[in-house]
Amino acid sequence: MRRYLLRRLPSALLVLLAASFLAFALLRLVPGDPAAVLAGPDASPATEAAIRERLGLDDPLPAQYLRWIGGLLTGDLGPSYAIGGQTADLIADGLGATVELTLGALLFVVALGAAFGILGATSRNRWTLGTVRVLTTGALAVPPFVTGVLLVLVFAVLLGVLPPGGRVPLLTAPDLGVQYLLLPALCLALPSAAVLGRYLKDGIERTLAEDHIRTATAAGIAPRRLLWRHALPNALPPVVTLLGMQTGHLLGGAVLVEAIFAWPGLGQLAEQALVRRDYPVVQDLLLLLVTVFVLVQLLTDLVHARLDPRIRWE
Amino acid sequence: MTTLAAAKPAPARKPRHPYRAALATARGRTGLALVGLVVLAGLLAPLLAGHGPTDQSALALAGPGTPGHPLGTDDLGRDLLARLLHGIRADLGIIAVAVPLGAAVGCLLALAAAAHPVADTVVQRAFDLILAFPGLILALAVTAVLGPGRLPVILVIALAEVPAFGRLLRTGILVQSGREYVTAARVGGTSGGRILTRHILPNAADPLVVQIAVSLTVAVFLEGAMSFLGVGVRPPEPTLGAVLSQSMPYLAQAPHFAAGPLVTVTTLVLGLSLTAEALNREIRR
Amino acid sequence: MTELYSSTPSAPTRRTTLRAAGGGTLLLGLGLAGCRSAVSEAEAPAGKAGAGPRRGGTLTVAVNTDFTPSLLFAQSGQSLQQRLIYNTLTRYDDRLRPQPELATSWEYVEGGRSVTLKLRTGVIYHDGRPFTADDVIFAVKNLQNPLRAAQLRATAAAVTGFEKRGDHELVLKLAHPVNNLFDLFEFMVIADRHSVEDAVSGKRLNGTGPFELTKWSPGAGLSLTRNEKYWQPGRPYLDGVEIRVVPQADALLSSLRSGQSQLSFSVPGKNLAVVKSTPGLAVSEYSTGGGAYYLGVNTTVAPLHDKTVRQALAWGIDRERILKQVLGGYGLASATPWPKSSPAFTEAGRTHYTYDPGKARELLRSAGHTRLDLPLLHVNLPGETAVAEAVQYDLKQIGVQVTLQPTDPATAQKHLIAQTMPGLWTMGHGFAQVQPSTLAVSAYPFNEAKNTSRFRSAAYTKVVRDAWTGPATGAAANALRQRITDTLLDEAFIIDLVIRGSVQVSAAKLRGVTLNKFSYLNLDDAHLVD
Amino acid sequence: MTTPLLEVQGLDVEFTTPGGGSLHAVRDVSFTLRRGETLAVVGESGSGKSTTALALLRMLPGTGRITGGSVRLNGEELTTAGEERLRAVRGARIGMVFQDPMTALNPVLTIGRHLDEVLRAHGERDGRTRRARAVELLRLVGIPDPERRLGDHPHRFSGGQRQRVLIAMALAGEPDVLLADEPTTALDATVQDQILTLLGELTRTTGTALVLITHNMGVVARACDRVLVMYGGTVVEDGPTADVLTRPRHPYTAGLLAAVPRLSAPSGTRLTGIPGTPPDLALPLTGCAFAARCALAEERCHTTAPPLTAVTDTVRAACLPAAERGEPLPPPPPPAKIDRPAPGAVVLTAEGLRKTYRSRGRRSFTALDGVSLTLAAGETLGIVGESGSGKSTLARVLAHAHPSDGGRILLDGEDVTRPGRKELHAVRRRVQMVFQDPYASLNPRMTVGEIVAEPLRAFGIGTPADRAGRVAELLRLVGLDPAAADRHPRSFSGGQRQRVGIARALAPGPDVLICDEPVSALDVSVQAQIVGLLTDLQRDLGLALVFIAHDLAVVRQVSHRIAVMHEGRVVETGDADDLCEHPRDPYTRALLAAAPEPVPLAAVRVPAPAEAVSA
Repeated sequence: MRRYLLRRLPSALLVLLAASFLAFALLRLVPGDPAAVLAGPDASPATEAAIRERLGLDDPLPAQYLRWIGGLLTGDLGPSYAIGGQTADLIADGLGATVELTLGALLFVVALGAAFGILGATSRNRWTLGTVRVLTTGALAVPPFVTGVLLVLVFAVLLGVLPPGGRVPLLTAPDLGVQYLLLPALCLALPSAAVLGRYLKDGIERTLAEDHIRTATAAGIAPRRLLWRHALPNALPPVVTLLGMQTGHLLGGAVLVEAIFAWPGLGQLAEQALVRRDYPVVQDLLLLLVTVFVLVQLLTDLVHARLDPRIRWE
Repeated sequence: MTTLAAAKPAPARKPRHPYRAALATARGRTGLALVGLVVLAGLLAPLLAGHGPTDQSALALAGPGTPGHPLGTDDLGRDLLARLLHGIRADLGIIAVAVPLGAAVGCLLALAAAAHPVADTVVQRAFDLILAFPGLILALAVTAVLGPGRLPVILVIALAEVPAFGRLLRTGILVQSGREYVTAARVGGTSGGRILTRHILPNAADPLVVQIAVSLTVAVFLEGAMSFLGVGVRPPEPTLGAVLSQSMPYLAQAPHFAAGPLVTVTTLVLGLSLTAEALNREIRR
Repeated sequence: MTELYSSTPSAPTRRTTLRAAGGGTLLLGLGLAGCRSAVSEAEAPAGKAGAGPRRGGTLTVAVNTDFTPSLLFAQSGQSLQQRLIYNTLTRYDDRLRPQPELATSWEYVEGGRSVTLKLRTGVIYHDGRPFTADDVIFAVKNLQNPLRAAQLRATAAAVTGFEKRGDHELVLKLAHPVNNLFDLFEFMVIADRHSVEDAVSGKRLNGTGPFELTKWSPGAGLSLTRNEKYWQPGRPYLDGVEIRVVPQADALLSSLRSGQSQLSFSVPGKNLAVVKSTPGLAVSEYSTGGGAYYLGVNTTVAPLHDKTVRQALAWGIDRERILKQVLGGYGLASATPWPKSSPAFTEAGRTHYTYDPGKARELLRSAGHTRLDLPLLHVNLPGETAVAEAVQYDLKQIGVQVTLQPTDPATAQKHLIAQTMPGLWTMGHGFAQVQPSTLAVSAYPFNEAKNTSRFRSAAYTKVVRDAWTGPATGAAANALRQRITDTLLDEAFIIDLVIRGSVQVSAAKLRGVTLNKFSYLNLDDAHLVD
Repeated sequence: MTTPLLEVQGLDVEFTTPGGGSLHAVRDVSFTLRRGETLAVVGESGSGKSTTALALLRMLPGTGRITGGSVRLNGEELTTAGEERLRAVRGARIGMVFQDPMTALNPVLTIGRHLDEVLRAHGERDGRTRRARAVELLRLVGIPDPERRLGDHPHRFSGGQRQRVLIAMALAGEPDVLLADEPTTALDATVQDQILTLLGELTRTTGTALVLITHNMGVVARACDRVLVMYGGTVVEDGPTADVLTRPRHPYTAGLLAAVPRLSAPSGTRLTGIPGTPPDLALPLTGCAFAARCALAEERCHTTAPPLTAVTDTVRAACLPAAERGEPLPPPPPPAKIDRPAPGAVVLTAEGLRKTYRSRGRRSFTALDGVSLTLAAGETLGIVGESGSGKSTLARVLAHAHPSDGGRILLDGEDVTRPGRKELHAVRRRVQMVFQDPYASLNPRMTVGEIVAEPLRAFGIGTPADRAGRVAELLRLVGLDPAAADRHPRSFSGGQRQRVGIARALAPGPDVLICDEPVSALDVSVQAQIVGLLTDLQRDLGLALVFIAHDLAVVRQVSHRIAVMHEGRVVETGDADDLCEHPRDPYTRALLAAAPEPVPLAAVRVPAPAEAVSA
């Protein structure tokens, strides 16, 4: 296991370094800079120059990049330019919310994905197959901002059963927190669940056609057991890798869903920071999201190796 | 020179190309029909639509079936049927360029990876980076840099497709180059380049065809999201995503506003996924 | 060679499908059967029967952008909380006459070159420190600092000397008489001079206002609780105020309709029709208006340097249609920037330019153009885009082809400041709802010295300076204001289109809510009845 | 006569082809099986033997369904039994073992879990008893140290051991009948021998009846009491092994026996194949399926379907002339000598060739450990050895498909071990290769014409215009209709594809042809045709041939000299007949002993003691 990690670490670090370069360069390319935003609509050029000086925007770019990376390594992320407060606090607040949303969404992805996959692959009755097809196509076709608004319209406004937006942290009040989490998590999860479902369905169908299932059937093992004990363990490892990739999409997709449900997560913060050209916040956020993605990749590869003995022993 | 009795080749009619056979199945045909319907609507937009997509009028939020406006009008009094058809045309224009562009770049990188081991690690890390970068935030930044219009949308969609095709082709090449007919070709004196183009690529291309159908679905999805965040195509030009996001505030009072694009996107995605499934089943046989 | 065998076992019995679906329903069930329902929790408890206004209850206000601490002393997108945490020296009534707040009385001396203020006694900050004249001196000096980017810095800079007479009386010496001093007093919040840096970074905001800030969570909103030691006895009635950030228009609307929030000023015009049809929600409009949409013209771009072309554009736009279709009918179609509450408002000025495409085409032809191609920059938010599209369509009818350039707010603002706008642009501007002279002195598009349209004219500069330094009332003032209006209409380098309605959507059972001229929320007398 | 354990009456099975038509895979098959009896079902691919076995357990793949006849197990009808009842029969009453052990076990489950699953499926509630039973089963099938091996996963076992585990699984439910579908085809001869011995002991000790499905006559002779010969979906001959194998009644059985290479036959004799190809089961059939290929066919054979009638008290045959004739068919004519030219000068020499593969783990695997051999023009050098002996690697190294790590290769005395680019091209033109798997060695996306023309284009032989003519000539040379040039490999049988492979190899006019197991993947009758083709080509074109295979009998037929390889080294080389009659090296002796002769057990000499050989 450690040898495996050591082999994968250099490539992960390479991706992180490249990501930091891309984030830094991208922001410098974007026209408009924090000083203009901070200066407000009616400030004079003098104000704007004073702010540029305070934020150190006139230093040479490499110096700014090294200062940023230096700050990262020593843990001092420095103040945010436009939004106010320390970058570290801003991200800490947002992180809790986004982790909660992503995990909630992952739960839905696994539950719905499994249901779509298993029913899609094994059900014989036409109605079940029909509904699974409609749901998966719908989940893929209807963009999250439409499902979001529809869900709010039905559950919050018409039925008044669930809150339309906002968040109560799960840790402080779990029973309330869940009710806030339900709709955004479902909305974020639907497209990924459809993709996972289709992938799992393919995996199960391909495994059921393999010889060892024929051997097990000939030995008189019941079809249900065949599916859960024999076919699924084979179909699972590649699905775990896909789940890792989906986590990346969930993090990226949060921008949309958080806007619809006023969920104060990192996606919301990212959009605000980008609009206000708050360089440190955006850069740290992008790097954080990439780091999480890379870690999740490593994790899912490990789990994949764990689940498939052939790989583990190599 | 005695030759054994000439073995009569098994009577086999000329076999059709596997893709044509796949698309002839019931699933394939329905899929193609649905996609064809939407594409046709897009192509014939100028003929079918009575009004220009950007002609405004005083008649705001008229319901479906009002004379002259079969699907009704939007908040600025523009004919929804015209905006829908021209929206399809705009969307098709974008994804018809973006997905092949992404595929081409992805495949080129995969070929580079196949050529040289060092290039292989670099390309793989590049794919990881593109996948790791949160899509929508990248979209916001790219549009901010390039300004509004089709180009950033095309670039973002293409970029999102690069790793999908790149990885698929890279694994495809690895698998095929291990096959016996490649060794046979090498022993038969065929040059490396020709082995790649005539032997490995045609066989490694199958999964890519399926991926095209899946990628088109993702492209429609991404264009909608970008329009919703206000970084899509330059207004007042309509796209499915733009019309959909404009219809959101009126969902409660004028649902017909959102119905048009929603039905079209669903039909397109259903058609594409059916075609992808038909092709997939054929390739796996 | 054996044929390939693939067995497809019959469907799993009901039990497995149930087990797979069970996971999903469990999640849903937990949510619904939770002991407390998040929906009922959020609604403010119904008030108990009682004759007069009743104490208690927490009010939730929904806003569409977050509070920006670094712009605490400037007019930023969201400044509702200013008058909750802090107080101002004076408050305008409906006819722009200043009423006492922290300043109890005031008197002009030496022909308007200095003013004596009497300050209220017994006022203490949230941290217990008493309010004195030093705080007022700091407040004025603070607005002079460019880093605060205060729009009324020009007026604050006019104050050159301070003379403290004890803790509760102060004389301000002015470089030259200004008639919009009380705009400054309406705008200037009295912050705590010891903790300014903490306030600007959003860590601690210490003021004398009716509510104390307990928590600011960026992106989510502000939590405030009642200031028990408020200088107005028995006020405020409410226990606390929650300001919740809901950026997306539909989400904000849903929070109002579901009762999760009870007050909002950021409901877009086109959604108001839905609000009307929802029982328990009341819609009311402030005559001060919420700033105006205008079509800016860059006078250095040919052929826009020609006044007639600019006037043709002014005739070519259907302001009523924009009002009805974009703002849902809430607001005022007007060629002049003045809202109804402004002393400079005249019906003649408002209807100077009406929708007359024929006249517009004729003017264009007289200026020697039949077809023009011009870029138009606008912010890529839904409301702004709709205005731009409407303007584009109208101008197309008179032969002016316009290509839209949607840009994000930060870039638009940079062009506004750096005077690098393309030929045309549509944006919003404020500062017309107070003293007319303030508009020409502080609002960027109208600034006589440096405006985005790069318009300069000695006459306009002179009339603006006179209006600023002359007395605020009387025939001379009215004449000066009319000359400013005439110049704006004639030169048409800023073509006003429609003044946004300042619309308040509130729960029916909420009473006593008012906004000041800079849309600071005043909840001193706010209370809930059932 | 006690009621038979298993009674199959007039079984018919049909599949629907993708085109909508129906394929009649099994036609009117009837046989009985008594308790403890071992019955062989022999036939070539497409004869319906596997489909029959799968039909018994109602496990037909895809669109297969039983359209007629009955299958009674101890009097209970299976064709109409419900899913519940069937599950009780599978594993508990009828056990099954499949062909390829590499894919027949679930890679993610341990061996212990496999056995536990089967035992649990048949009502063994208590975990500990299941574990004990599992250990006992593993010991029964000869897996060393079963206690520890329960926790291992399938990929930790060799092919032979996996087959033993599969047999243990099949016997776990103590079935009355064990169906074994080509259990040893994928295994080496020595391992095959052990498995057959194991099956024999198990049927004796547990009294389970065994149905052994195979296409190898040697396996039938060695392990079964009775034999059922199938062709074109129906039974053509049925009787005791001793009678049928020595005195075949049906012309197909005789032809099949003649086509099987005998280890005892001297080298340089021609194998008599069966002309023509098996019938297309999708077309309606009138008369005897074999009539088209039968030398003794009479007019009526084409019209009336011959019933399976008793020819002697124990043997039945489905052939009208045979039924009337009464006595068995005349023995086949002695195999004809091939007039092979004497080998010329030495063309190819290998000295001390070495090749090691480094897997990702630290252990590296030595495939060739100092191999030396010589090859003369017009000579055929046979190379025989089990899987893992390095014979395929040797072929690839000699053909310069893979580089060698050490040693030298001389072509006409000139060192070509590590040629530069241009030299390699020239060497390649003179040394060509024929591959084992006809399906994998032809590019599915190219037409046959393009495949054969590929080397012509690569070596720039002839102008593009006359290439088509060359291709047609090459196709005719290997016995294929030139019209096949514009069709894809997909629409050809295994034998025809191998002919395309040979045509491709001959395109550049090589001097040396290295054939890596050219016939192992083919049916016996087709095998004979290809081997005959190769020897004719050698004679006509003066080729030097390297013939690699794991079946000693075929190698002996074809080769002048034979080299035996074991674990990367040549353990013995010598004249073909001399090596087979008087093997010096113990490994060669073990190989010879393990090769099953298609002569019934009674008539064969006592097999030499089998040395301990790698499992």
